[in-house]
Amino acid sequence: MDAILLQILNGLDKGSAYALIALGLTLIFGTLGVVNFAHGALFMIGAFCAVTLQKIFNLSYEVIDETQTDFLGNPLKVKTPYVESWFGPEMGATIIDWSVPLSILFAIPIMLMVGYVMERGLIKHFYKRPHADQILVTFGLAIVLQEIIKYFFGANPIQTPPPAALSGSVDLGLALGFDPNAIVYPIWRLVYFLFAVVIIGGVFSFLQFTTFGMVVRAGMADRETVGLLGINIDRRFTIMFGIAAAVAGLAGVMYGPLNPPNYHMGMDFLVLSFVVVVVGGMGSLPGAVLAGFLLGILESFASTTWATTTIPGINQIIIYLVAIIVLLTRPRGLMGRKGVMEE
Amino acid sequence: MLGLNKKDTSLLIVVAILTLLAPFILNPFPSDSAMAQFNAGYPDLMQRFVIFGIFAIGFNILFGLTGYLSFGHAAFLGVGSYSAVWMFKLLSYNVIPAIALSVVVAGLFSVLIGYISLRRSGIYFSILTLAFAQMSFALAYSVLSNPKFNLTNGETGLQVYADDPQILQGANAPDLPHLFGLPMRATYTMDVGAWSFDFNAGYYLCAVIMMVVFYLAIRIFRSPFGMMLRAVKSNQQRMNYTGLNSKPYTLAAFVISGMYAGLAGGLMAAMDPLAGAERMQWTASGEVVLMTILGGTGTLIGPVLGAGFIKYFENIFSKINDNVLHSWFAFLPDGLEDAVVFIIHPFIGKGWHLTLGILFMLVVIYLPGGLVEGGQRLLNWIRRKSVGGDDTREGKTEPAE
Amino acid sequence: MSNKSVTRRGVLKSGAVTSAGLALPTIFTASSAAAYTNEPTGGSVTLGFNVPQTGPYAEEGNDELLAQQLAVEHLNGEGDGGCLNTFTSKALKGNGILGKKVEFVTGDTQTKSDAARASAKSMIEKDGAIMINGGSSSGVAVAVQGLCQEAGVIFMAGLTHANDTTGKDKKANGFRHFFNAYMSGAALAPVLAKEMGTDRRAYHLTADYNWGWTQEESIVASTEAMGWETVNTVKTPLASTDFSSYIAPVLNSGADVLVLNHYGGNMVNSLTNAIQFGLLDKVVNGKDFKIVVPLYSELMAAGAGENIKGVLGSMNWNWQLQDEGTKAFVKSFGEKYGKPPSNSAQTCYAQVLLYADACERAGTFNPCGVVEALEGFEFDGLGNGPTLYRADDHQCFKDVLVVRGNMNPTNAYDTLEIVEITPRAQVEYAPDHPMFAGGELGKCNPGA
Amino acid sequence: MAILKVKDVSKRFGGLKALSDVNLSVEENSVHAIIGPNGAGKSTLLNCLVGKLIPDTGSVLFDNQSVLGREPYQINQMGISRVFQTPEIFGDLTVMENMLIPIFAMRDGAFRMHAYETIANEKEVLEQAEAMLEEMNMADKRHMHAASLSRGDKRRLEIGMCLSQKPRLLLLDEPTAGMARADTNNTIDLLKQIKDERDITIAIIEHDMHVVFSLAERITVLAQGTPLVEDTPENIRGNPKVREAYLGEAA
Repeated sequence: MDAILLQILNGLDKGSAYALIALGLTLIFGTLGVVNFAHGALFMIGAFCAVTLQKIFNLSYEVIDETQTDFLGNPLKVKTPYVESWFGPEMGATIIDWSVPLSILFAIPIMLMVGYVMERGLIKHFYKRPHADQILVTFGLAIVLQEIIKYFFGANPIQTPPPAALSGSVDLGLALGFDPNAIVYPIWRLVYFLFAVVIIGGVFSFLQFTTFGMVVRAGMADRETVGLLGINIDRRFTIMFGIAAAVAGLAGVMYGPLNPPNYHMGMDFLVLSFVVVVVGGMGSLPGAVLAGFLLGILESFASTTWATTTIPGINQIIIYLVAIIVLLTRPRGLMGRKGVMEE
Repeated sequence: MLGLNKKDTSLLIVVAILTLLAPFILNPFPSDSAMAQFNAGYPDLMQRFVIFGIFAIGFNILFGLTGYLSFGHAAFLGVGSYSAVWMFKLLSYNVIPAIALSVVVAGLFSVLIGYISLRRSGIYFSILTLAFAQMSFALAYSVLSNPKFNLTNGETGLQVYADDPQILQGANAPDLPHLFGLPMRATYTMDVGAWSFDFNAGYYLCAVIMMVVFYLAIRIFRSPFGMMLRAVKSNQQRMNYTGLNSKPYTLAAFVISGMYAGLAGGLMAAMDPLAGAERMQWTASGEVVLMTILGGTGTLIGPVLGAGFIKYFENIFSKINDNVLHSWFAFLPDGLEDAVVFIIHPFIGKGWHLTLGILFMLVVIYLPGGLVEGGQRLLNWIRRKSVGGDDTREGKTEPAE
Repeated sequence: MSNKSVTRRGVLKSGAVTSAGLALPTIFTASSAAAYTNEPTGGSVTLGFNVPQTGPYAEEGNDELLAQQLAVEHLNGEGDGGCLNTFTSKALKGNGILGKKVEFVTGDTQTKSDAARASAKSMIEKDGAIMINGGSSSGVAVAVQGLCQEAGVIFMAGLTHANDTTGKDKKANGFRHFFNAYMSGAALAPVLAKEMGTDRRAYHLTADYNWGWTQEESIVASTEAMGWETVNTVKTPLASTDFSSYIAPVLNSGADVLVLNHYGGNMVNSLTNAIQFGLLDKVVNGKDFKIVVPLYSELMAAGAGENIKGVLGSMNWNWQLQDEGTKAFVKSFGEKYGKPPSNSAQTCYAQVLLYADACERAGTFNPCGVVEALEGFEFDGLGNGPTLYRADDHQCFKDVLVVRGNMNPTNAYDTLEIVEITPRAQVEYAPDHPMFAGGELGKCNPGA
Repeated sequence: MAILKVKDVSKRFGGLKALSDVNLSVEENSVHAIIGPNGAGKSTLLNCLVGKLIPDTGSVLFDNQSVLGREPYQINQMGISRVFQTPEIFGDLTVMENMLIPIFAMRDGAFRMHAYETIANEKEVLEQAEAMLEEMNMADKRHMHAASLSRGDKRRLEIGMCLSQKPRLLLLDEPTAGMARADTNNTIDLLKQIKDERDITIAIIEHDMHVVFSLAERITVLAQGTPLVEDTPENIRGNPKVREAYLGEAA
């Protein structure tokens, strides 16, 4: 029982990342009809927003300490971050400690900007082009973006730890009447799940309850008609692209403390998020979210010892197996609309 | 000639000449010049050009003609390689049975995957093929290489060991892949002045096979069958109401392209008897998609150009290091030399991915028809120049099928 | 810029050939007169450095490349000479190898067997490289080793830890300076027993491919031999980026030690996840929970950051060693590049020197001569203490380090501290040890 | 003799009864129109004839063989060709190729692996296609991409493609929908010509009374999923029930 609860938690957690990325991807599919292979790169850039802010906070001046030596036997240069000298050591340390949550504020404008520039500068010219061209150009862009990140930050992962207050784990099992250590779960993973729920809820209510959202939804259903009504749908779609980029970016910012960001993390998620979107059904936002959580949970259960001893290798293939089964039983994924991306 | 029209015959002849003379064409620079870095005429890379050319030609029969975008074709290449190496292990190092089996096995495998995947179309089809290929990769990498049932030898790649049966391996036969005694690695090196040209047996085997399958691809493009495949891409509804069953047509195209991929995989193993699981990864499937689009989807020669383009960057640009740069720009004053090297540095060596990504974007933005369109534009431009500028006919890009 | 090491196989060749002519058929591009593949005929000799320059191991590859460039400088008599001054063999004079200036070419393995073989082939076929050095994974090492055997050049493996490299996949033309999984187990077990006791219950997470399996096998064998119990061994897919679903059940399994048979990005993430789950803060079976990472590297330690504190593992070499060879190497590497070298960098550096030395002692670049000179070679002064290149399997035998994540690092480089230098005798094994069984070394192949 | 017999066909979509007990028979070599207001079930009926939908009950016989449960391509091979409301042609292919495909389909069946033959060598098929293009007055456009044709030319091409298969029954689904008056008249002329020159049965679903009364020999009026009357055009014209059905719709 406790094992099942644990894997459900894990699944929700993995699913949060899948759902957030897939949500943005499907927004772009649905509104713009563009296959965006650079979406994983947006997730990665988000994570590196946190890395960058952490680096900014850690910008230091050096003082030579004659009493200590470095690895070559020269006097050691002791580094002190500027924030510590400006705000005092305690306050400075706290700022550095909270750099990941603070990065949310830092990342939103940056991601909106990146999304805006990407859409206006590149994607816009590809609306009428075949999907194959869209794939090639966005894939090229993804490579360029990740190589730029690699050039500045290196290929090695970089730790972006959560604030001390939110690191470590809690024993949830105790509250539910289990033995100690039965359900121990990291705090930041719980934070990540809640964060995902808030973001997903935010995007849905934005689309549901604002006029802007209504127009965009109408545009997703029938772009031409909405255009005929004299509504400037293009401008709104640009904003939607920015929002999709911001969602992916925020997913990346908050993901950093779970697994340290590296330059190819976007590619690692890219294929998976496409599978999630398609399993959810093209053009369906609830489908993408549902499929994200579903695949997350199934993946978690497939990695239990019980599952891998029953079917060897099931943990390697579960996502793809589920995708095949879903697509063969439900032609358009879980909640897909007819005619979207079927050509 | 050979049942082709004049245009196709000349295309085939041009391709034949280019492939046969590749050792010269790809080594334009004297081998001691600084530009020798850009020479691509060494056996391994020449083999890769034609092998990936075959892979892309086959992929284009599916994608270019029917419009079905498979994201899992690398699986067939991988299966072909594994089959070939197994033939080396079990029978002998002769490449003929190995290549034959790789085509057959890849064909059977593609019947299975195609039959299931083709129940869906569009992106749903793409994801189904991707899922099958990724499953094949994951299983080949780990589960199928466990000590009890080692089919793939996992991470290291399947290779021939001294204790393998090799029941038909003659006592005097070369201990390397060979064609009735001619080792695939046999190379004549011809030195002409400052130039050096390599003529490799394996390359010529691949080149001859490529010309044959290129010829077959032309035949398919020009056949009623090829027209039906284009009809599938254009309008399946009309096709069905015209009394044609589109399913067997797409399946046939899928299997043909799967067999091309298997052939490419078999040839890779024949040139170098090792089959690695990474050959089946989605990135490898994505690579052939990129090759095809980059070269020009649905054109005959495009995929081959795309394959050459990508493989050239992978193998030539990745090997340029700062030392090489410094030697090129040694004529500049020291400070300027360092500055130039500093500017170019991010794009070469470990930055070759960056260069490739930028080129993908440039090609697709400025040449929507891929490299083939670039070639046509260039030809038109030259033609207009040579006519003297009074030729006002706008260079309308013909559908180069 | 006076120091340019450019490949110029053409110089060597075209110098001799004045008129056009067609050479006789040969395997690879050795000219017919040559006794072996890529016999250098001019004033220089070309080495091929094949390391990952793209992909997740790019940093490690870069470090290897820096070390190899340094080695070339030292061989050519530039710089401070590094370990040439401390090496017990005095055959090298700082005038290149056998009087020929050393040049090098580089390639990108991408940490893929296929790509690694392609770049090695291009260095052999196009650039005339006489030996291939470097690499950062066992799959690549085995694949390239096989290629070099067929091609008739020497291969020295770089970072490869799987038993198979000098076990069932050993080749006469290949040598491994790095230690292996068996040695990790043998070196770690006594330290683990001392630090954690002999009645521990271990839970293994293992990367699901060849290297992971051999390491798991080695560690399980050596820990069980001293009384530990193995609760579970779980295979994790190589492509995993998040290990939470594998870590979550650990606390509940009754295990009190977690062994992470992961490397590189897998290890950084699985260790980060394990720390997140608070494993190290827990008390199980009345004992403090512990984590062991049998194979460490400096770059992994940097990637894992704070999480590595107190975690035990083993290493091939560490810059903090105090012998003369290490000090000389760290000094010249540190002064040139501003950071201490990693253990894979040291491996690649030592291998270049050893190859050069073997050529000098053999008096030829012929791979068979080099193999003969290296087989059974005993030396010291390259940083690993007294070292033997065993003739039976071309595995190198030397001291192995047991290290621990430093609780109080003073800078970015001393994230690991040396717990024990396990003497060579303790990690030695018979050439026919079951974990290394199968395969044949074969005969050296000079190519032509 | 009736070439097409529809007996007691019903079709439901959820709660909506689209067709109920439709009986209809089309005489060989006649022009039979099916008319009715929007939502009368015309399209549903048509889709039941060509295999796109399978009725819940009843039978559809073509030449005394059931078409139910067959795929569209199988029904086409039986001798039924369909012209769509918006022309369905192979837009990426040339006009000539568009004409070749149905002829190959007629000759070679639903699938044939003719991958090694060359189109240029198929003299007979080429001649037939050429002849049909001439007949459709499109020979000069043979190298154009079909997608670049005018709406009227697309319609002619589609009809030509259908005729090239020498179908026994030609189904037309509102062939003049959305056309300008001139194009409509051209199409009517074309269809008249076809009727006069060929042994062919034509069933036409139409909204436009002008078209119906210029062509049809018999008319079935469909309303609310069931046939109201079936008669000659003259009789239909004066039928009060038909008026009511149409006026009711208008009101």
